[in-house]
Amino acid sequence: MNKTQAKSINARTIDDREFFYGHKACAGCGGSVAVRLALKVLGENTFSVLPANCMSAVGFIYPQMAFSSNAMIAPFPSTAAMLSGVAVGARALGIKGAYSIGFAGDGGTADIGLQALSGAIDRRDPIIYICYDNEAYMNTGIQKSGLTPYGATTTTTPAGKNLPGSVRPKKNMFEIVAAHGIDYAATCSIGYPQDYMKKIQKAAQVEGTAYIHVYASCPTGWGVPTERSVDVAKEAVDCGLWFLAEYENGRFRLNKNPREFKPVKDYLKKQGRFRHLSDRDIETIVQQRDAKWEKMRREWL
Amino acid sequence: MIEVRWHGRGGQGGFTVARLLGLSAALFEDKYSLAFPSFGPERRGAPVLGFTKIDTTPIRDRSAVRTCDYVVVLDETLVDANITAGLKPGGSILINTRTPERYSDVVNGFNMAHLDATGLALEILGRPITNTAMLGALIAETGVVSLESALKGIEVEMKPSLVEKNIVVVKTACERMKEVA
Amino acid sequence: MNRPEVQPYQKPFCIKELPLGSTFTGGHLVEKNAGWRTFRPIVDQDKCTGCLRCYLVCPDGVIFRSGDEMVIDYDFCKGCGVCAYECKARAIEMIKEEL
Amino acid sequence: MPGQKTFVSGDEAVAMGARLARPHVISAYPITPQTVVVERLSDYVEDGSLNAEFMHVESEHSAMSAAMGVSSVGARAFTATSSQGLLHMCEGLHYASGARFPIVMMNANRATAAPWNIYGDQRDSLSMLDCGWIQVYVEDAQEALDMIIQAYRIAEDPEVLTPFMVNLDGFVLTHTYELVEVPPQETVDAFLPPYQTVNKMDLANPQSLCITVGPNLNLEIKYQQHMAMVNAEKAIDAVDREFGDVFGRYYGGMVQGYRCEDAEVILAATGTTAGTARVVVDAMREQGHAVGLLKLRYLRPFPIRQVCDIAGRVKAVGVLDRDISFGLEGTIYTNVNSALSRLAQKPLTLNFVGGLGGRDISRENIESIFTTLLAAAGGVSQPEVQFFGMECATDE
Repeated sequence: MNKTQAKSINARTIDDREFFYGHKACAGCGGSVAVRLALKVLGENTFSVLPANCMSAVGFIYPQMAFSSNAMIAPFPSTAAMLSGVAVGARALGIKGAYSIGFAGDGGTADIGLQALSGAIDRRDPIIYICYDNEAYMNTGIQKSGLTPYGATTTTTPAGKNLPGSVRPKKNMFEIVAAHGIDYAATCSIGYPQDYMKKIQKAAQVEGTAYIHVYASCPTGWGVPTERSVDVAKEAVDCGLWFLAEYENGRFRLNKNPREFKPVKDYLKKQGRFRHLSDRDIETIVQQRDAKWEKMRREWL
Repeated sequence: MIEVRWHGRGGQGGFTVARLLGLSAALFEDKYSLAFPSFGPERRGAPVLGFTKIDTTPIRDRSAVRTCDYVVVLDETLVDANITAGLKPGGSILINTRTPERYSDVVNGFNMAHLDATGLALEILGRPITNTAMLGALIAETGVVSLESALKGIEVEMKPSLVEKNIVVVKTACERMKEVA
Repeated sequence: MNRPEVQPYQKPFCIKELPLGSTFTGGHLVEKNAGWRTFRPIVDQDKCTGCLRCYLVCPDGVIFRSGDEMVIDYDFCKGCGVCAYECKARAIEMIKEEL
Repeated sequence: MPGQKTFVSGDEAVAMGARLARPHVISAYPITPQTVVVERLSDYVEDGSLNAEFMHVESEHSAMSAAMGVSSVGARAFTATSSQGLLHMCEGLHYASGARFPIVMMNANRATAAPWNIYGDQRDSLSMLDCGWIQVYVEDAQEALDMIIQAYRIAEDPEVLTPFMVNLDGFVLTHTYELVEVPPQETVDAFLPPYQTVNKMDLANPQSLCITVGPNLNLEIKYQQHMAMVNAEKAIDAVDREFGDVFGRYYGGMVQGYRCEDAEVILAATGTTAGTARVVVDAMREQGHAVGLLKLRYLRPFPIRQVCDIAGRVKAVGVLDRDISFGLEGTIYTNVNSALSRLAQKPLTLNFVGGLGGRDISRENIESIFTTLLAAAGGVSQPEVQFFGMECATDE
């Protein structure tokens, strides 16, 4: 896989063609920002694989094909396995200069697709695996996934008299992937598109396997007005419930270490999925956040 | 058999109201009804349809609805040239609008009624959720079910926090339709 | 043009004309998404500073620079309002879709 | 150039056949009794005698998904599995046939759990008859090797473009060693050209694969897929003839009748059981009984015409199933009856279910089956579905 020229990537240098266009995603969909930007960073020579998720459900509805670069839907558990087959098949055929890139959701990555992802990293297959994380199974109507945060109401973790919505924290996918000794992994947010594009470019230059975990809002599932979609993904980072970091050469690095955070309560109360939370629940969330940052600062800085 | 076709957008509660109508007829008027959305993914903003069928005997036919007695349009931006396709002769179309005259040609001769459901919803619910307002309009215009059954339906079906206001919305919608008629 | 465009589409007349199995040409558009919006974004070119944040974060990729203006492809804009909300220069306004 | 004589097991023969077919990528997960196939292929990749990539996938589900990824860029994929593994990749089987990826897979026929059993029967592949894969059942290691090569020729035929499953009876064939002639690579290369297709992702002409097709065209797409499988018969017969001309071994295409022309009763059987049945037919013929064997090679597409032509004329047809579709009968019996029901006059048919979970099917078992068939042909009424070789009373 040859390397894209290492020109710094930004809104002006990025490919001006659109490779994901005319799709049927909800108005304001954060996931489509993640897919759209990644494909623009990588250009036309790509093979994309998406499992059953929103982006595949809105991008391949015959006869409306929204992917204008090569793309294929995989069985739900198989993103990384099928993507590996593509990458290894292309290598066997001597196809040069093409990127094999996967776009799976949070559940498609941390739950049903975890086994295939683990296998691909173990084989060190030359793939770029992007998990766009909107924190629930949105395509099937907002059910809890392994990356649904504590306190979020979903149709399978309804907040009611007895439970505050989901009672389990997010799986720590970034560190699970890093624990495989992967060549490159990073966390991003569509609220910080410049950082995201830079990391996609970096992933494309990696010799081996790369994983990008991008926070991608879902107005429908999060209960936010469509226009706030990107801003709420930014605020997740600004209030510390998400973070921007990298794992490379066996070491973690925090890209953004804010001196103080924006209030978690503001971030939560903006969203329908958290509106029910009591002050005590919010306090729990703040404590979980602080514990996480204390560990990251101690170990990664 | 009475067939109603609801036009809305993903997230506007088009199917919720289709189901509410069916439930009211079945539970409170000894009728038989079917309520179903236009199947497939409902994307926020994307045009979607809802259907309600009401009859005095059990409804066996599960094939797609081709004709209907009433068309109810929750969002006037959905009105297009074939909005009345499938409407039976003598059927009527109800549109959530403040400017009905704009649609006089596109309803090509069918009886048209209208209500500023968005205004009413903003007034009472504080949000442009127009489904129960248009249910009120349909009841007032056609008597497809009684107002009383519809209100009972809301009590059974809606979350407690939404019941009270939506009852006011449906009642007010009926009154405003009567004033215009 | 650097984005796919809507093309005329004829439903296959016989089996031979069908796509082969589950494969079809990429970037093949047959319908617009304009019908999805109830509001549309309007750019005030004077206020616009050309920072291109709207271009980066548009979920549908419909707002882009052309010459020295920001242009919108209203065939595929869903009126989500992200561009207007994100615009630091307050140069984009969402106006009700005229009927 | 004659082939090279070797003494190998069914698994090894499959590995050699796969090597000759020059797959670009092998993605397989180990499962008894298929493991020797993937072990040999790993040796060949390591020693350089097979220029292919070997993917150590983490499950059979991923084995099939990876194979689909390989095929989706126009490369030739090979995989192999058995029983539990075949069932675990079931989603992928339907997926690959719908996507028209001509993947070739060896399946070692083995009982399906529970209870656990690693030995042979055909419950696994027969429960997958509807998944859109061509299915052939081979009798010996030579046929196994040959059919891997033929499988690619048929599967990759642009008129067919359908994945292909080559079934071998677990242990009785996979782990039994016998004489096998290994054809020279040059002859195979001439017989089996590199894979060319438009059904792939292409950097020069970007495609969308495994797309969504709603109610508007799904029925027609599935009709297209069905007819491709039905018409695969032409390619199957043509490839069998050409293979015979080139390599000297004809297998008869969809089916192979043995001494059926003047038979009074015929037993339909598949795989290694057909081998044993041949011996019993010869022995009983010497005793003056007009018995015949109909070896069913392909179960998809199903040889309707051939079954009617060969078995339609006799008084009684027996179908030997190493399988039971619980609550009805043996799956092959259902298929044979469906074919025969097209005849104005359908012969009497009986279903003989046995040999499950590795239970041996002896010559005596087959002899008593033929005796039962002859009696039935003579008017003695018989239960339609009979479990043979039971070692305890059924106290019915």
